Amino acid sequence: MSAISINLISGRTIQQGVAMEGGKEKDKYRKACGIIEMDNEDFKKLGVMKNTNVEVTSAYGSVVVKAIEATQGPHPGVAFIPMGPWANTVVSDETYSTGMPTFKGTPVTIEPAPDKQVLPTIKLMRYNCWGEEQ
Amino acid sequence: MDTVTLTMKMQPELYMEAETISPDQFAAKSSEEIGALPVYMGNEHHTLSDFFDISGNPGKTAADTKIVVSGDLTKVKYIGMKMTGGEVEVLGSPDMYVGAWMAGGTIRVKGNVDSFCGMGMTGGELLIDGNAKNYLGAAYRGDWRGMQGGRIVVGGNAGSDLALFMRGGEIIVNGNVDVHVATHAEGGTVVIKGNAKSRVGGQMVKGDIYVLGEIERMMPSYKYIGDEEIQADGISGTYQVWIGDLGERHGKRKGETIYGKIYLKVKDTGKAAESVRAARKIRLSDDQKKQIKDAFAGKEPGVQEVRAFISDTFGIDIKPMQVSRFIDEMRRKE
Amino acid sequence: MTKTISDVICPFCGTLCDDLVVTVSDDGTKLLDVENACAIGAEKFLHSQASDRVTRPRMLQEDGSAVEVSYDEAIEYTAQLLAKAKKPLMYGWSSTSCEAQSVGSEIAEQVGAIIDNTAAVCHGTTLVAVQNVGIPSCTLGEVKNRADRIIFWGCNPAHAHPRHMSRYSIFPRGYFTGKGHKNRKLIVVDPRTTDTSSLADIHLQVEQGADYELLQALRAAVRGQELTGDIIAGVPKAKVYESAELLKSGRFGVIFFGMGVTQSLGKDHNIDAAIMLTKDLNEYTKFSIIAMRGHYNVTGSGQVLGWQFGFPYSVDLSRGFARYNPGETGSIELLKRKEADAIMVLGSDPGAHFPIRCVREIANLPSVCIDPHITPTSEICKLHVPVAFVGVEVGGNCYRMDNVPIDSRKVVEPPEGMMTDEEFLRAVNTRITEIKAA
Amino acid sequence: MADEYIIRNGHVYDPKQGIKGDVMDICIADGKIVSKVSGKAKEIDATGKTVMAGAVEIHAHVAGPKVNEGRNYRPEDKLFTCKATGKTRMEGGFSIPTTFRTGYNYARMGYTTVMEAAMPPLYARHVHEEIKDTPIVDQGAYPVFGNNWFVFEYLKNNEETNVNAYISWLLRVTKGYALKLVNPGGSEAWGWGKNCDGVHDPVPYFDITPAEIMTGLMKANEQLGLPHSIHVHTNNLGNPGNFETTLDTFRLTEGVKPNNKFGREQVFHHTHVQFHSYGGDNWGNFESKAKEIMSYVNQNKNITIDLGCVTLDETTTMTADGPFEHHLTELNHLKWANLDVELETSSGIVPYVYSPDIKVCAIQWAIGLELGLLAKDPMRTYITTDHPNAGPFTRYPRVFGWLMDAKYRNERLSTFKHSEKVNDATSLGSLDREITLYELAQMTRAGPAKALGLTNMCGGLAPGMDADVSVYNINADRLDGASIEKAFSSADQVFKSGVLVVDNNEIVAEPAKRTFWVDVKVPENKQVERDVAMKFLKYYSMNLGNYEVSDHFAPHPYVIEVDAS
Repeated sequence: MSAISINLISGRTIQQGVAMEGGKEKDKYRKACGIIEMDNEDFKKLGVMKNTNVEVTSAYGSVVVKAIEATQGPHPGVAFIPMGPWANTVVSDETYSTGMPTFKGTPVTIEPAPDKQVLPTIKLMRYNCWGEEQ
Repeated sequence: MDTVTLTMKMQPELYMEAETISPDQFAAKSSEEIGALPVYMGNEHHTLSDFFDISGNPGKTAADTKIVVSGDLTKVKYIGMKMTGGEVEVLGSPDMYVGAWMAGGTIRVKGNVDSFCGMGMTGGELLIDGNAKNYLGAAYRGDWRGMQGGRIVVGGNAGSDLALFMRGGEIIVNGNVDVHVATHAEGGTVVIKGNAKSRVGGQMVKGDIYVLGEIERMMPSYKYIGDEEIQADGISGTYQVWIGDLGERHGKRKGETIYGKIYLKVKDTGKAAESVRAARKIRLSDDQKKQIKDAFAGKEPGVQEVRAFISDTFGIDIKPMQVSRFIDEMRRKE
Repeated sequence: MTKTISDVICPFCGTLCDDLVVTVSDDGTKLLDVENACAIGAEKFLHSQASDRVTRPRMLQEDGSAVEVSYDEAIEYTAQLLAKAKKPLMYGWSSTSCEAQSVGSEIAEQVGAIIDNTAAVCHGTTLVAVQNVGIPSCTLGEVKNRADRIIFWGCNPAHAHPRHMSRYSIFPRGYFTGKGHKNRKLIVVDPRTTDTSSLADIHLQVEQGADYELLQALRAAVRGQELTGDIIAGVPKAKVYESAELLKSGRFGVIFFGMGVTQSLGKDHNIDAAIMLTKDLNEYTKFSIIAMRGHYNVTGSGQVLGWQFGFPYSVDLSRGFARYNPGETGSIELLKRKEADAIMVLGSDPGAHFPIRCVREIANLPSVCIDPHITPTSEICKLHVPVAFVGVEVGGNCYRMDNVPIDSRKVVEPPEGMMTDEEFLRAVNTRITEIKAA
Repeated sequence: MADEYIIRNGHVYDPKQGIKGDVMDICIADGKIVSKVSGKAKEIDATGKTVMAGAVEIHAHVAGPKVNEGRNYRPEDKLFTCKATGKTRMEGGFSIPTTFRTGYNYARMGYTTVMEAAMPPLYARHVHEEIKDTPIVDQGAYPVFGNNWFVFEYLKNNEETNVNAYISWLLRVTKGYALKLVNPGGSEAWGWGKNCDGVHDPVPYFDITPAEIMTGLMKANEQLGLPHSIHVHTNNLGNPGNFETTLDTFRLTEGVKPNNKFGREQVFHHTHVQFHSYGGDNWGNFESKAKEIMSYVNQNKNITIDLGCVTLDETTTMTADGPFEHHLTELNHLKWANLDVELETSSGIVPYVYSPDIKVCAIQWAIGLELGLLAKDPMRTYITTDHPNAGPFTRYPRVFGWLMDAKYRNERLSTFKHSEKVNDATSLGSLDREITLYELAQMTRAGPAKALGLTNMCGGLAPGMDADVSVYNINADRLDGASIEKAFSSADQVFKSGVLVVDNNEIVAEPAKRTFWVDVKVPENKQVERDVAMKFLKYYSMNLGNYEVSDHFAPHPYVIEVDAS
């Protein structure tokens, strides 16, 4: 097991859309968005099984999500977290003075974190904002 | 020339808009009148004297008025906006829009400036000793008339969108620049003495860009047409000449198509072509790493922040990806 | 007995489908079924029926718990917060009606606020690009009736706008397009293979963040110019030329683009180049370009702000007249730079969709969140005001991604005693007038 | 109950009653002009001032999708043009002002009725939303018919009753006021990147010509007896040599007689004729054909026109003539917005700088004024700038100055960079006519009101009419250009339906404004109902059930009912 560096993008998925409209505080939303989609090749490099929790870290923050195999692929070297609080914990807030953060194209490192949990929405928010206990 | 000195005595709670700090506004006024000039903070109106100690007297006209501003100016916007003459000396690092739409006179900033400085400038000189952020000498949103005249000199680095929609005048950057240089330019000259990244001269119709360092990634819509012996801001040498942007429309003069031109300095080794694209990997020494760690101890710095620090302190530019990894490394070691 | 309501508008995405059929109970209090909607739209309608829905305002306490308060108290709190602030930010507006947005503008004028919508993190850079180079565009019906060349650039309608391809872009048969899908050539530009790209005739798997280079190369190729390099932004040069020829040979083409370009490196410049490509192609054939707008009424907010203040988003009213520069007055910059001193959020969820640094700033400011549901934003704001659900429990005008206005319908009653956002805003506006007069 | 007012001792100009500057009092009660008021009436002293009816704008682009796109895509139009007023809603914009500024500025100039010149039916809801947010002035909007697929098919098949039924339906569901035609056929051709350059060029795939479209709709308009005639911007706008297309268009009206109960005498209104009066065959030998155009207009009483005067400003052009805007962006390379609307129309927007240093711009300026000065019947020739195309409406007072003061006009003419070439290409320098205050009232009040079929309601000061009144600080003794411009830019007092809305040059009230629309009754027509249902199902992107503009978009409607059943 070792850390890998990868380019992170975020965006919509239909599961994210459905879960979002069904209630962001619900567990379904965590399951739809608290994930990172990676390619087989990248799984091999990382040396973990699919559906393992990983810690994603960028210059902007760090978050635990579940690594799953990309449903839409292949795209080695590019990982995808659906738009939502998990992605936003690590995406780049650099705007180049356009007002728009760089939601797509943040360099991140991924490390296995099988013992850490993917936080539910509200807990994640509170932890991120006020450092409340996990 | 008569001088008025403004010394900041109170930090504004929010950001402050002070377009009244301009020789045109000060000229022929008493110091009471100057002190009563409005500054704005959010939806509140204040006066200059609420925030600054004011001494000295202005000249009769803008041209014979000098203003010296000092203090922590990081929350002061619009210094020297629309000025037409005289001098402004800024002893500090002001926020956005320094010298925006200026038409004449000189502004010298001893520190750094934020974004949108020299926007829509038509004349005069804007001299920045430190770094400038994004949209330096650019056009206001939607305007096809960016910088049209005058001169901007940056001692350090400049950010992205330098010289957007430039139509005339000259910008010299002694350090490096970020992405998008002279996009949509239809005239003017940009000299970059350090390195550039990508999107140099994108959508340029006309104008000249000189790069004395390297370009990390040349636009695929530029074409190399040969070498020339020329001078750029007094630095002579062999330069590769690239024309473009071939994706853009171009006018003709005397039957000949006029392109935008990028002049890329050929290194003393006689090589330049490889410098395009080839990103040289720079390693930080342990000592340098320690300095950076100390500088940001207990903070959560962004990539650009750390990168700027590295560039300022050690004079080297490393790729954001590398900086990002370094930050990760720092964090993991904590 | 049940009632069936047809021609119902879906308040999810900018596709703004207006052919839904909704079945409700005879007394109009229960929504029983939704037909014709995509999975997301159906979920949105059904969510209004959730049994655990919050129906009264809640105030966040020191210990992190939430205490129910009356609407009157919520109105007072909101009015005081806005009236006292020096530079309040009023953000959101994309999931509400134009009528409510209009009241929001009145409040913003009164308190000298910055009013911004979700274009800030969505198609804001598109609007900037349009300001720089214009936009040759058309309505979605034109695409249906005429288009034989379709490009999806940096967007994935199969996931984000599920009915777009069947209603307007790929499958429908229109006046001049009787053969439907068969006569349409599809190019998808995406760094990933996606469920949309799998339908494409050509998939340009662009290197992530290099769309600008690819677009300018395409433009040069359309002009018959030689390109530098064998691989252009991850795409073989030959494929760039092939794509250019395919585009020029069509009779009517359209580029749809999304977050893949607005949020990647270059941002407005990517769209700028895509618009210029469209303009160039009009010298050979007919071409249009349409932004795949996200929220169902983010376009409407841009329209309302446009006719009232002259700018589509990030409008700064603090000086008594409207100013605009998203790199300064945009919500992300304001929060990052700590320029605002209070925030009101309505019809959006920045808590879930802003970068973490900005979310933290919201959590630290005096704040109000007006939203029908519990969201990450509602949980970090000092006050959460639940309101009736626009497009389901209250009607109002909305604008589709091609700026076509459609009046959304009320299909079911909101839970008893709940205010609509328009009513709540009017009450706040009245109260602010009183505070300012005092 | 509205206040009573008496405006004392002003010089009154009212072509409706033939009053030419007589000193008299105007009385207002219950929102109407009355012959006398009670002792409680508030007095306005208009001694030495000019009193006219509220002015009527017959053609301007002030509301709707392209206007708003123009606003949104030109932030630079708002740069340094805005100030805090604190009293009214915030105002912004120069060439395309916000809705609030639009309403206030018209009111400040003494305008009280403003027609939006082009409403795409699919976007009617948007137009009405903006009208609702434009304070003070009464408004109506002209839905575009000239590139509509239903119209094409019915006209091609000579199905007159179906055309009439469709017109009636579309006016009702869009809450529209009159039939607008823009580049008939050409805007549809633009759907394929093509155009119709002349009135006999067939429309691709539809087997019909612009001439047939114009003739067909003109006849339908008279059969239905609508208040306004068809309102036309013909083919080939803005091109050298296009005056022949314009004359071809005019000739289509020969022998057609007006039929209506509204006192309207024309069967055809041609808008912004300045853009249609060009000679030469390229920009080098570009010249004025104002004389040829006006000699035709002067002789044919069934035609009215408006001028479209160039004001020499940086402005924003916008029209439902999609191909023209593409042509323009190819000329000036400035940002181009285009919007094609399914089954109905197209449109485009391009910023434009009318520079006095450019020969063509100066000639265009001259042509607009020539047309006005060559008009023999001011009741049929109306002053416009085709706002914002030839210049913003806020420049009307300057145009009045040029028309009313020959010296002022000639000073401008002689200081152009290419003034000699302008003199060669136009006859403006030889025209010494000065429009009088009475003629001005004809060209801005009584005339447009009559052409719109509103002659008994507005544009005049006869008892019983709506009390729309403007008081200007000027009189016949001092009609120099600068004074004219100053006085008409900012009226001393303006009344809208009896409410004092401008006092001492400032907005003081914003009463409810009305939306005018026309409801024509025709016999039930199942065929058209079926056709509409079928086309919506197959070709529109919106459901028929969501197309009609519901009543809350026009909260204060004024519906003009016409019975053609």
